[in-house]
Amino acid sequence: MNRPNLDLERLADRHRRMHRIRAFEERAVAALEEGLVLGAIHPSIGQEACAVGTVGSLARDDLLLSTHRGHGHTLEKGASAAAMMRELFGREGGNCGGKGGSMHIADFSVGMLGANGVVGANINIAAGAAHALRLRGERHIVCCIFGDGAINRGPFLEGLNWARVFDLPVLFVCEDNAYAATTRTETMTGGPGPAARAEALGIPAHAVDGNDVDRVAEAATELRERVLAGAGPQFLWAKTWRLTGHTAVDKAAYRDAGEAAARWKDDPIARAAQTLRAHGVGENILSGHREAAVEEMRAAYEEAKAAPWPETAALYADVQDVGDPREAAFRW
Amino acid sequence: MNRPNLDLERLADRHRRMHRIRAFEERAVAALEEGLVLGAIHPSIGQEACAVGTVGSLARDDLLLSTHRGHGHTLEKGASAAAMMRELFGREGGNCGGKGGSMHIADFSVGMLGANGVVGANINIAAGAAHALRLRGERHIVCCIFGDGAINRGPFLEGLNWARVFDLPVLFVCEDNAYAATTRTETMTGGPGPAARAEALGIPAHAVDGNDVDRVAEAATELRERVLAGAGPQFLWAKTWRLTGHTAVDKAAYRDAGEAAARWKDDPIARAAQTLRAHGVGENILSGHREAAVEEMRAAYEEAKAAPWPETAALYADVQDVGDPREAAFRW
Amino acid sequence: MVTTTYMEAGRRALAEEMRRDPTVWALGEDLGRGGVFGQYAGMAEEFGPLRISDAPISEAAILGAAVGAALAGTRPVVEMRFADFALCAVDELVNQAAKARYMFGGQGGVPLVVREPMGMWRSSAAQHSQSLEAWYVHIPGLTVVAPATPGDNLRLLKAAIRSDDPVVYLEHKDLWGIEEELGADEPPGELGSARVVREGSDATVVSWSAMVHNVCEAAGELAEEGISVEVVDLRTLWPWDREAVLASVRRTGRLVVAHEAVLVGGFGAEVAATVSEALFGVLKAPVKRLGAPRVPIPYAKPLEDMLRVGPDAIAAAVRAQLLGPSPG
Amino acid sequence: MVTTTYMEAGRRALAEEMRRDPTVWALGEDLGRGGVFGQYAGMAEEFGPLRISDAPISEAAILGAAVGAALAGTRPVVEMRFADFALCAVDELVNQAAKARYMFGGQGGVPLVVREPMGMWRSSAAQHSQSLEAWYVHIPGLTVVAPATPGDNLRLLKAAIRSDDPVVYLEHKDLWGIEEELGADEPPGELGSARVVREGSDATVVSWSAMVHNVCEAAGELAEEGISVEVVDLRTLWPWDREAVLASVRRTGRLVVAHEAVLVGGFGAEVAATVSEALFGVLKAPVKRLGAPRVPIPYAKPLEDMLRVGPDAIAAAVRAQLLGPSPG
Ligand SMILES: Cc1ncc(C[n+]2csc(CCOP(=O)(O)OP(=O)(O)O)c2C)c(N)n1
Ligand SMILES: Cc1ncc(C[n+]2csc(CCOP(=O)(O)OP(=O)(O)O)c2C)c(N)n1
Ligand SMILES: [Mg+2]
Ligand SMILES: [Mg+2]
Repeated sequence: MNRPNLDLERLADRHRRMHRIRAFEERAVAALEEGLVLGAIHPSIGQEACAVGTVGSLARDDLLLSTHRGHGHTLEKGASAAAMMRELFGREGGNCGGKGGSMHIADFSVGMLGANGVVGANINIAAGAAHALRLRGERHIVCCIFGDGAINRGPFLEGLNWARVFDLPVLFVCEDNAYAATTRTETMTGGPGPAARAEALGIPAHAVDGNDVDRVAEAATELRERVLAGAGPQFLWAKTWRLTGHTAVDKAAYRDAGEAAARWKDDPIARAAQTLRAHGVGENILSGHREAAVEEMRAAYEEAKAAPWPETAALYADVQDVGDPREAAFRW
Repeated sequence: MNRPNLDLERLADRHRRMHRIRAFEERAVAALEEGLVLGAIHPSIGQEACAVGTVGSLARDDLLLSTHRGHGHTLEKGASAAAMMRELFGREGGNCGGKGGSMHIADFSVGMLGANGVVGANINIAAGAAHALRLRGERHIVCCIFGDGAINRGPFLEGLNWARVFDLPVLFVCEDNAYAATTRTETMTGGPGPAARAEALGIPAHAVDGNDVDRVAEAATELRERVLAGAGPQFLWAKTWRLTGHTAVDKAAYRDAGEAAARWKDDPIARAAQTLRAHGVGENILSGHREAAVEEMRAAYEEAKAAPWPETAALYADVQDVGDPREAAFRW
Repeated sequence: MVTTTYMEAGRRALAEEMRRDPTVWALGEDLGRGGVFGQYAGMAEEFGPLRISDAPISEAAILGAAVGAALAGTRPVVEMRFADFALCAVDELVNQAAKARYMFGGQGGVPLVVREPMGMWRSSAAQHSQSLEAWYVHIPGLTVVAPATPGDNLRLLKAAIRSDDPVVYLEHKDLWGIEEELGADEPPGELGSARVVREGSDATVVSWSAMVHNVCEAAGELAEEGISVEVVDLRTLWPWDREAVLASVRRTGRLVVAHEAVLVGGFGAEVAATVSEALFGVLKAPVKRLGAPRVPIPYAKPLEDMLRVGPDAIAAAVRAQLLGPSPG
Repeated sequence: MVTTTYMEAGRRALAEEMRRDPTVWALGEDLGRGGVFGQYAGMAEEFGPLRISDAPISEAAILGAAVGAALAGTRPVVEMRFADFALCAVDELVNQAAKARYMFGGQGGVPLVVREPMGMWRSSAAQHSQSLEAWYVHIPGLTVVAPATPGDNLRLLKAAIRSDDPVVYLEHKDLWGIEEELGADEPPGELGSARVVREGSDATVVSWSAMVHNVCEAAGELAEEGISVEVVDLRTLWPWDREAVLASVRRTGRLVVAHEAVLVGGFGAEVAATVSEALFGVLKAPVKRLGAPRVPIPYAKPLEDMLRVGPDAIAAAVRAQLLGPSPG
């Protein structure tokens, strides 16, 4: 493949970061099987190039809105893996104090304003966050990532239209893994798909191979620049594939085993490794990335396992400033 | 203008029907000023060619879903003007027994399944009605009319996608009168507009001069045929202009008086009359249409005025089969 | 008799109704692969993809299309996946489905069932755990059902499907696995009739859905202490069986209402207000409501558990009732 | 002092807050031309189109964007036009706005106000007349305000805008024109504090929003008969001023709760259940609730009027209270 802009060091770093995501999720899946992760988790195994390519191209002050499948995005935005693991375990010191879990993971300190348990709900929220940036005169962007299934929800139309009409600094990213839960998304999608819908709403759309981390990063970087330059909202359609089930307990028996096997050959981490290898990067460096990631996540796991449960008082904290949440329940 | 298919008799009939709509609404506006029409009404004055062109091209067994601005559609579908006027007066013998009013007018006996007080809500309902036709193996179509403002609501995306994915027999009609209440719709609409959005959802779209009743009818007839022939949902974008205010009490002071005056020259009824006149149809016939319509609506008005209020029992009728609606309210 | 789970009972009800009536069909995301909990397993195979229909992630269209399909002569059964996602289709349910029959003066009806798996379940957190039955009871035009047992799930889902009006049908996710022996021929149940699960004379406890099982556990505990509790399972929240509740409380003189939902503004308030008014002077103690504190549902299990109204809380409330009123 | 309408009071509250705090802005359909009722008249001229922002007909985006804008450091005031249209944005309000602060463990807040003009008004029929305050009270994270007077609309809208949490702010359409003399400097009111509109000793009547005026009329009528009614306007439904209500009922021994909303599952049930429990043995008569029957709101004026809880019904309920309890 012709790689005019190949920057080995940068790709190696991206390879390393993809491994962190992979290792985090593999750890989390194992912990779920042990009963340590409490609720459902949605691994993004096979989609790490999208996370590293898009979120990795943001500035720290840019804002991010993600989905139920948001571990990779959150890690890339700069959240601590240890805090995230504690959150998945429902422990004190989790990013959300153990009150959110995987589907509501967030780290406002690094501009990550939340995963979301409702498909597509992050789109309007992202448009509004960008609206706030504009009102406050801040020169950052909002990045909003959603899946291919989300393009069939009303907020896709309303939120993209909103961003266009008010000319807001949003980079929309459709991380298209071909599935929405057990459904092959194309069977439930009319017309040519995400890019055409964005364009019809007046938002320039760009398709990219979502398993090629460098390409994703190039596209995201370029689009982010355009947004910052005042070109209005932009749309990136990153085509990837969900290598595992919808949730960690889904064996994905509804799909062809042959196809899954073939898709594993397109694993974005393996692809990056292959390029690096072809350009002389040593096997020890590549496996070092994997090992460091595994070790980091093992430590996060041990730490999370040892963390205490949230204090009882946390139940009633941060509901709202006025009114007693225990009201009536225990009062008279 | 080149009129290859000009059928004078047919156009004359359409001219007559447009006058019926105009006269109905002028009567209703006057009755509102008298306090006889109870709630808000949204006149379609200036848009009669859309109603006659689209709804007039349907078969009686086709189904229709309309909007808050649905008097013309309802009349054209075959509802009785007298019953409609009674409905607007909230009287017994109104199509909905006086319980719906203008925004919920419906006549199921002629396949008119309802106006709707919620912008865009009729789109999913129409898709579902078409779904039922398919499940029941009936060879009719559903016609769904909505305004240009409705294309910014989520149901536009969800309902059109639904119709496309399930290949349903729906003719979607966007009756684009350039305004959504006091807002010039284009200022709040991203991208090229209704047709582009429909196409992006996989539905073929066709634009038509919505003030030319013959053109609208031709397009609607042709698209209805395609739908019946199994081509799946079709989309008609009829461009017209709202000659009066959003509601009967809105003076539309927010828009340029000059533009309104200019638009009156494009009044679809006057346009039809001009064509007819140019082809030798006598002034007496033209004014006869107007006079007959005025007389019909005057009679409807008198009848409605004389009609009794609904019986008290109507308050509790048709809520649901189980449970007492008076429950608790008056019980103990 | 066949050992039947709550989940299987729902599947069976739908299948039997679909065999009986060709206008019944189901629609929702992932139904072709059995639905997200497996409640539709094997059904696409039997009935085909037209009648067990997949859907895009378009809750508003799922429910809105069902309204249209109901108005146009079919009986759609809508799967909402989680009760929480029904919040993406409230206009369709409340402004359209519930009101169409009335607003159109009885010209058309909306015979649809909205299945909404509800309640707390395995640390699903704030957006996948809610119990909002009180909302639906407040909306004219809606029937509201919340079965506690496999038998009721079978019989009441049938009744819901045969109803000519929109029914919000709340299955509790925590009950999927519970079992009951059911006959081969189970006729539809009656909407609006409560079930006395256990007779008793000292106090009445009213509940519905999963909470019924906690109440039964508490009643068992209390029986050992010599306290006799009458357990009433409402099953249907609109219409609710006021007569059955009043008859019971007239005998026992005491009432506790327990539900999983937030206590403030919960349906327990309606029951308590009604009974307090109707049996003023008959009640030996103030009606006691039990429900969740007014907080979103947290993820961490120990916090989630604190929200639960368990058998102990119920038993304690009954004991407190027997001590008589606290000073006002 | 300036004679100020309820509508003008809302306009003034928003304008004063916008002058004080540059992060406050308003968004909604047609705001640039003053809003559908004229509540925003002249504001785009003063504050410009960025801060008095038009919106497409996209209720989900209006509310969803406000959530994002609130999380990102501004204070949006959302105009929903009719409370009924807020049903197009329930996920955004209930699953997002109300829960964000909690789910994210307090990392961010959602300081937004949702203005929802509510209630019956000029034969607007089933989709433009609803009163759904009971729904919002049931949702953890939401504050709920329903002012009855121009002064309260001015002071409480200010308080709502300054609140760091999402506030559902219900203005009653039938009140737009009522007037009150207001000072040039009116500080924000207190969320959660009721107002004793009129003191009395024989019975307490609790209400909120437009119903307060009917209650006052009834109290006037009853006064002529020698019956002394204490009128309590809750103003805020969450938190609601339980202490004020209990204190009043402790003195009068009798309570009627009146609201425009459907009686079944209305907020009156919460008040009645709470007071019946807390003041068991103190009450001289059962708490009486007044509300609409459980029907969609019809168009025809005589039918619509039948739904209304008027001064006569309120007066009758109070008189019945003084006769003592009916047999259970
Ligand atoms: C409104 C809503 N409907 C349904 C669901 C259940 N659900 C969770 S994830 C998912 C699939 C989403 O597909 P996609 O958007 O492609 O994201 P992916 O899971 O593939 O990352 C569904 C249907 C939900 N969370 N929210
Ligand atoms: C969901 C919803 N939002 C807002 C309104 C208020 N409203 C009634 S008609 C209207 C304008 C609709 O514009 P358009 O769709 O172009 O139809 P038109 O009135 O021009 O016929 C608005 C905003 C409504 N009825 N429903
Ligand atoms: Mg996907
Ligand atoms: Mg328009």
